[in-house]
Amino acid sequence: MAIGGLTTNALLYLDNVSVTFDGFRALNALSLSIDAQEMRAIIGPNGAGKTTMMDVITGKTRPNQGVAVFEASHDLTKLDEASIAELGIGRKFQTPTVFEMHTVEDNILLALKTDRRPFPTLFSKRTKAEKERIDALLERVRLTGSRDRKAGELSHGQKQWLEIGMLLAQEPKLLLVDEPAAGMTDQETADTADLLREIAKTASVVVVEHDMVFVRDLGVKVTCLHEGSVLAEGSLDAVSTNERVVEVYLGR
Amino acid sequence: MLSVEDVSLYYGSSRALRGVSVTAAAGEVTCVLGRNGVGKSSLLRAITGQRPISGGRITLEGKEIDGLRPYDRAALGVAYVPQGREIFPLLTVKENLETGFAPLKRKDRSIPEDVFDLFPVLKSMLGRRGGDLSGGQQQQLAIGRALVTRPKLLVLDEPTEGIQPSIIKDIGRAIRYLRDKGTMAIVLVEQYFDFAQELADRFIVMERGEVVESGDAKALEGDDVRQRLHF
Amino acid sequence: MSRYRFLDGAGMIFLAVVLAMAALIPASNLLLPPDSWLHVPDHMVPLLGKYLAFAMLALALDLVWGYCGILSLGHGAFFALGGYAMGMYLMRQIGPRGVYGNPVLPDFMVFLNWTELPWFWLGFDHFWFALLMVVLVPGALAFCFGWLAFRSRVTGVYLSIITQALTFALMLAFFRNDMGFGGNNGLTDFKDILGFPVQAQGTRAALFALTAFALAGSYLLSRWVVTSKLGKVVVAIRDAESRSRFIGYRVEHYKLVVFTLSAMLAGIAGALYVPQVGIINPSEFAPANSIEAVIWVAVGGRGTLVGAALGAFLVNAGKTWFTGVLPSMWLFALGGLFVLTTLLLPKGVVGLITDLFGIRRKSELPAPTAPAAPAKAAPAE
Amino acid sequence: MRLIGLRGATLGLLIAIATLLGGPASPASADPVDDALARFAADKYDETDKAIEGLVAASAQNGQAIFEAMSAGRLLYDPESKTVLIKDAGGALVLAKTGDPAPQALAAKPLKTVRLNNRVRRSLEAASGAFALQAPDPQKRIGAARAIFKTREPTALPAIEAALAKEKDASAKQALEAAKAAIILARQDAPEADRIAAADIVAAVGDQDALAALRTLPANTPPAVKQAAEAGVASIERWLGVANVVQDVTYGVSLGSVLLLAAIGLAITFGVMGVINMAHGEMVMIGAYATFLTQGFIRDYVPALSGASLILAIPVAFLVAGAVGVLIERTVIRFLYGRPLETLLATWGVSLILQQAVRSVFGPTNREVQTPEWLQGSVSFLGVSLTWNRIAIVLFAMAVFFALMLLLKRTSLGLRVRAVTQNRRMAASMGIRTPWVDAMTFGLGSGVAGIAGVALSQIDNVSPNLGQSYIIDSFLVVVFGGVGNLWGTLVGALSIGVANKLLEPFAGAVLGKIILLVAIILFIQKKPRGLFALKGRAVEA
Amino acid sequence: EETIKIGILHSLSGTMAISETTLKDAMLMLIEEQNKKGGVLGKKLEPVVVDPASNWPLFAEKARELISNQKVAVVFGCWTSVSRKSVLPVFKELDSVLFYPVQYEGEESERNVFYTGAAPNQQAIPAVDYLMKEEGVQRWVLAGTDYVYPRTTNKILEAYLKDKGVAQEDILINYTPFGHSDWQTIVSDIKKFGSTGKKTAVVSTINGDANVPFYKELGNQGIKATDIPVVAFSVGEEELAGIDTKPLVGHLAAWNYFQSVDTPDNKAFIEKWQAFTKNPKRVTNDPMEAHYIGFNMWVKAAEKAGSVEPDKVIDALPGIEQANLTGGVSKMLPNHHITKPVLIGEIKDDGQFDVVEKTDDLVPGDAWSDFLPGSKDLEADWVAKKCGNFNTKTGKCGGQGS
Ligand SMILES: Nc1ncnc2c1ncn2[C@@H]1O[C@H](COP(=O)(O)OP(=O)(O)OP(=O)(O)O)[C@@H](O)[C@H]1O
Ligand SMILES: Nc1ncnc2c1ncn2[C@@H]1O[C@H](COP(=O)(O)OP(=O)(O)OP(=O)(O)O)[C@@H](O)[C@H]1O
Ligand SMILES: NC(N)=O
Ligand SMILES: [Mg+2]
Ligand SMILES: [Mg+2]
Repeated sequence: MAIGGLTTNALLYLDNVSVTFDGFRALNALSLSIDAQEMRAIIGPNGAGKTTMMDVITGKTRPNQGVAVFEASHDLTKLDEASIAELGIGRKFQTPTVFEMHTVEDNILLALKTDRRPFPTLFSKRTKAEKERIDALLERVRLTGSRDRKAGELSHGQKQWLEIGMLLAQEPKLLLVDEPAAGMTDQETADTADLLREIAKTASVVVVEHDMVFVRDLGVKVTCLHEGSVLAEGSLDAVSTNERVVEVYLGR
Repeated sequence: MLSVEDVSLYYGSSRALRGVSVTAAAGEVTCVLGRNGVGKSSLLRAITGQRPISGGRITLEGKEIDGLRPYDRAALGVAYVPQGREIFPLLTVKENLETGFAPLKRKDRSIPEDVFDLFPVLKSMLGRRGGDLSGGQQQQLAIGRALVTRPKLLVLDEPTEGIQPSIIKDIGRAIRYLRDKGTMAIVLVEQYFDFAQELADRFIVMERGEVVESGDAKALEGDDVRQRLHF
Repeated sequence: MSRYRFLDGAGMIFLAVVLAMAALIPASNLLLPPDSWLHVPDHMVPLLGKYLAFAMLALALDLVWGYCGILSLGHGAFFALGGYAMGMYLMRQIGPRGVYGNPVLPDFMVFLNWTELPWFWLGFDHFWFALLMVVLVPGALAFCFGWLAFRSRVTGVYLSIITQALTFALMLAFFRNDMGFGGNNGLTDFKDILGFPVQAQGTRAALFALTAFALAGSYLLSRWVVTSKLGKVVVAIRDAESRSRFIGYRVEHYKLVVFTLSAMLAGIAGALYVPQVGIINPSEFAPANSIEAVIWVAVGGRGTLVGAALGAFLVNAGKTWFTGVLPSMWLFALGGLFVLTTLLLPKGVVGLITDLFGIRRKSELPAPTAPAAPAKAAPAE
Repeated sequence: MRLIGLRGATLGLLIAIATLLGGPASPASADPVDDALARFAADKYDETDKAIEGLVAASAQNGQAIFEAMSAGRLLYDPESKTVLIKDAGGALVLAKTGDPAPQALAAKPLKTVRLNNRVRRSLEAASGAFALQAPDPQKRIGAARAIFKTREPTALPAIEAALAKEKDASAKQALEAAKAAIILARQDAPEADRIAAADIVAAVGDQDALAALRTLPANTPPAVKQAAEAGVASIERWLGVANVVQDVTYGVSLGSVLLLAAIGLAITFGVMGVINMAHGEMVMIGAYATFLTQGFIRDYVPALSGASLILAIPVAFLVAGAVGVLIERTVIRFLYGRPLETLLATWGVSLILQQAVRSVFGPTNREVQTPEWLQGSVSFLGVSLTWNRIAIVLFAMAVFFALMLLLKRTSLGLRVRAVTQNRRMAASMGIRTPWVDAMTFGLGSGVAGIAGVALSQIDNVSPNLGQSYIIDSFLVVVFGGVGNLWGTLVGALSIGVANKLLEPFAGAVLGKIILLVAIILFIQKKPRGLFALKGRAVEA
Repeated sequence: EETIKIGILHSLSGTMAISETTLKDAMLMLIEEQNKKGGVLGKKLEPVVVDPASNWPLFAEKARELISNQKVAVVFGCWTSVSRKSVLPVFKELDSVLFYPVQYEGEESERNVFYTGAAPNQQAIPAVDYLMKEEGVQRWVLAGTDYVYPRTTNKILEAYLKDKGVAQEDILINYTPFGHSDWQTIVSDIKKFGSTGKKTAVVSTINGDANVPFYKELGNQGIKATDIPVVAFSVGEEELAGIDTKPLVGHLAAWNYFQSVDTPDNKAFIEKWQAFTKNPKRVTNDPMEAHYIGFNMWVKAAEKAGSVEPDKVIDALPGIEQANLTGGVSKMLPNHHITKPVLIGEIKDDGQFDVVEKTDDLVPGDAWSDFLPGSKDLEADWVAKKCGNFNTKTGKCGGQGS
């Protein structure tokens, strides 16, 4: 299949994507490709355009130019958020966003992969399988004890976990994870890395993080963005010795 | 400078702080450590007056401040860098910084050059709306904004969250610089252990709303504290 | 599914009360002698019926506002449209008994020299057709309006204000005599419904009972909707619309379903209202009426269904009472009531009741809890 | 028929003028004047009419004074002796005929006032108007010439020509020429060429009256003249077509300014602070009542300032409405921040209370707010006439708008207001005294609404319902423009105003408004956050 | 002590409070007066005031409350036609009596209602006659608020004017919504319409709130009464109290009563009113006089019937005479309308009217207009025919139907 004159086997393919806000170029002819079951770490200075890139992929922001192709056949720049989610792209936001008025359990329930149309939803009954899955997910994100609390009452870090749980519940093909380790202790960070590696066995994952320990932990290919385009790509060691990366990002 | 004694705090009927005590002295960094949800942010909310406390005492330079409104505490020199940044989204970067003028005398109403030295990116984005900044840029703005008020007590809630490594180093340098001026007491909540260890003069570790360990910087070197932060 | 029971305590009580009213009030009115102290006087029956119709409107509104976060300031329009559909049926039933004695044309048409019934009046002589229109017309309008607005992601006050503009435009349109709905005077002087004289006490009692049943039915329907998974999705949309989208819910479809359903319920309420009060006119479309409906919901307790109905009942009963005993001061009383409710009862009357009787949801916290202690300091909130 | 009577009066008048122009009037015999004066005492409009006619015909020496007294309702008569008297501005009685002081005996009698109706008033105007062709003030001469242009009274021709001969002032001369042309155009006996030339002159005047003059030619007018007239009609109509659009737009701007004024306070309390302020209209109403009270106070205690009472009402209205606003904020609104929907309920209650309070104190009926002299009347330019009070409202609305803009954008109060409304808790931690800022902001919004009341008192009812009639439009304007954007409110108000006025001529007021509402509903689909929507992630945050 | 209750059903809040509150006060005064005279049939009268709040369904509800709950003997109330339409079925059902004091569109005659305001033939037509005769008006603007009273009145006037040979192009009809406040366009249209050389007048059925901005615009755009006179049917002393009338001097109104009418009865009435309201500047108006007449007729009828029972009073009322305040004697007709003088007044600069014309005889109110095709054959007669819509063509009761 070809969209925009491209032929590709990549799960996600961004080509020449630019985004401009009032004259400011947040993304500048960005091209990137993620394979199926690949995990990719994205690093880059604050304001490099990492979150904006995720916005483009999930349909929140429309690029001024370029294409974003998913599974070689869907042009994401033409779809809305819900359709993109339905295609199997899930996202965790930089600042945790959960359904604050719902219980932790219901947050997971709502995220479970099911028929999303109104009428099937109206008539749906919770199955045993669903219940088990919810239990397992809650266990996984260590919120079993808080399952009946309102999500709004959770602490910052707990919300991060809950959001990861919701992401897992969607069983997406591609996970976009924006700074999952922010506000977590070192132990939790390591734990998150384990979780992501596990997920990556069955799905593709794009992780944005500033925590180099975490990124090293992941042990995957790293892309460094700068001023809206790719500055360096490769193993963490290779990227982190790149002069420019040190200069604009890591510091001395 | 700051002394928190036996403070309790509730959210509705759930208790987030139980008799927490901590002190912070000028020219020192006091680090608050602990896992998610143990009450670190709640402690800072108690200090800044964002949340009422239900027991205990908070004093600043000997003066009881726990009954004061947040703006009165700000006038006494308490500055707050909250978790989640809380930038004024529709104000420009410059205007965000200028909100810090409120507790100042008219003649002091200028943005200290330090701020731009520490965070040059702010200078280049003065006219952009705060809400449009990237997460890390907002974090820098939040710290810069707190500094505009020329605080005596600077309270930072996970200031490195979402910040690129080079700037974390800058922030570390900034905190050290502020500490070394010797006039400011700093309370820092931090999950990033190495960072905390590097800066802390004293620390406390919290668990379930209580202080379970405290001491000076040396104590952080052992594995003890690290252990506490693990599951 | 233990936590969202289909019927909670308040719901049971509510249903019991409404159904008891449906049975007891007509019985007392028709069977007991007028001097019995248990007798419900004749004029009370349509009055209570009106309150119940308003309660149904409030219920419909709470469905969209309380659960879906759509603050409709134009729900009166759907109510009025349902009312007009019923009014048109009742008008046609007058037949040659109008003042001009025209067997086909309602009086106001004769008097404006119309010679033929306009096409949109055709069919309204059949009760089933009118009934269909009672539901379809508000439903179709809500569907079209909602389809446009939700698809374009009009939300918040923008949505509220265009719903207000909608009802305002309809009010002006129905005011126009050229529209063929009787202009400012509207439709009135009804005689029969299904062959029974509307003014007969028996018909009144039957209409009342019907309204009570309709209210109970709408409550059950609404309750079923909000306790279903769709109800949860809708609440999720209310609290974090864009998050719901990223999970894959088509927000516009959900809103449309609830909005249309709500408009249909409002239409039925309007249809039940008209034969009991005896007039439908464009002022039912007045924006202030819709705002008042919102206020009933807020007074009773938004997002509780029972509260909405209770609020409608209380405010209207209060209004009846105040306008009678304090004719030149009652606005102080009503206005004061609204202010005090907001300040003292942030969760409405139902919130107060549940707080008083401790029917609150248990809150499980990981940390041991202690009773809420009074705040020592009171910082700015 | 009455028209004939009218003509007669004018005719007599013009003869009198001709005599006046011809040289010193011959000493009038006492009889006709006495005759005429006696008719006033008949207390019949017909007789009064004849009296005026008679006075003019006799060129009564005191005529001008009598006419003036008459239109001011100061012409009296004694029903018994039929003596006619003038009560002069000072209240002293003088004899109408001579201007000599009246005998004491008469003053003690029950005197009656000579009554006027429209017909008599018209005769009176014509009578004094004809004198005006000779008036020293050129504006008065122009007015008189215009009046003749309108009536095209053929008998006025000699007077016009006489006046023309003496006229020095260019614009007065032009007006007289036009009047002369209008008469000649309609005259059967004038040469064809003159009439054609006259048609051109009349056409050049280019207004509705000219159109009337060109259209109402006698049946047997020669074709060439007719043609010239038709050409004139066509050119005027072409111009009037343009003028109509100009007029509609001008009226639209004027309506837009009213909407702007009404909405601008709401743009603060609702747009900036997020309070769904249903009591906004009542703040406007309070401003209007403050104007009423201020005027009354000034009238009673410092009448010297009467002309400026409206100006003085502005600060009063601002302070009164602002104070009420602060009171409401401190007692009600402040408990509701973060619960915007509940402000709807509470402010609705407040609005009911305020309405009833005003009704109880001032009564349910309208109160009269006067329009100062300098705001009365209208100006015409290019065929569009706009009343002074509307012009004043346009200017005033703009002034208020820009002052407010400056306040919010350029002062530290403005910055604090915006900070508090965007994040109240954080603002407090920055040292901003949020309660004070909240009270000031709500007070400011209410005060501005009060100022709007001053302006609206000039064009609308000052009644307890005043506020209700603006609340819906105000919300519509603020939302249409984009909440939180003052520019949006400005552009929103003006565009709604202009659209409304462009629709009104062919759709009518009712349908026009319906179309406008539907258009706004559809427009919001295109711009779901209003005309001047804020964009970017800052908004979603 | 047993009393006779009198219901007063006038809006004290909402849009109509501005007009109706005065009528409530007037009724209270009349009742107080009557009680000083000893009441009716030896019993004191007790007013029962409720507030239907300008809300039409609430009118019906309150009427029901007054009649069935409070057991009032008679109700004085309503202003707008829609409020009257709303309460009609209630009065019929519960068989009570309503006195309706406001000029209205006619086309109605109900057994339970007594219409003491003007029917169109007692206000509109005489006003137009006056303008034609006295001012030579040839071109007409019929401007009204878009509801049934102006619509009907204008329909009648249009038919009447055409009858008198006025061409279609010389009639301009314009409707505006309730509370219309921006009159720039319409006033300037009127100006244009009036500048053809033919004498033009405006017949205004503009209602309530919209009048003040209308007259203000008129004054400011410099349309003087001598250029284009406006004759209004809904503008009285009360409405003018809110306007600076100096620029409006000479514009007209047609009513059956003006405060300025100089009769001893009127003088006494005004004095009592001003004393009752403790306001020496308080004005009186036409609907107040209508209540004055209606109330006194009801008292006389009750005394004649020896009972306040509605059925008896209804039968007793036709034929009752009551001196009105302008010097004539009004009579209740079998069609439940009354005879009234028609007065044309010009606005004076003190907000009062100068009566410039008064019909010589009292004009009987006509329930069914002779100028509308649907009603010209209808006639109301509750005495002989016991029918409100008797068809003189078919000789049957029941409208046009056969
Ligand atoms: N709506 C907008 N208007 C103007 N500038 C914007 C807007 N949205 C984003 N930007 C700018 O675009 C740039 C990219 O932002 P983005 O959030 O993608 O950065 P990031 O790489 O995610 O940074 P961080 O690591 O700090 O989260 C930033 O400089 C930001 O200020
Ligand atoms: N607004 C709130 N309402 C109710 N409970 C709350 C609220 N905020 C926090 N809590 C609860 O109080 C406890 C302490 O929260 P706090 O935010 O102080 O934790 P923290 O130590 O800062 O955690 P993190 O590292 O995740 O930010 C947690 O259990 C949390 O769920
Ligand atoms: N009857 C009237 N004036 O509405
Ligand atoms: Mg980011
Ligand atoms: Mg925290």
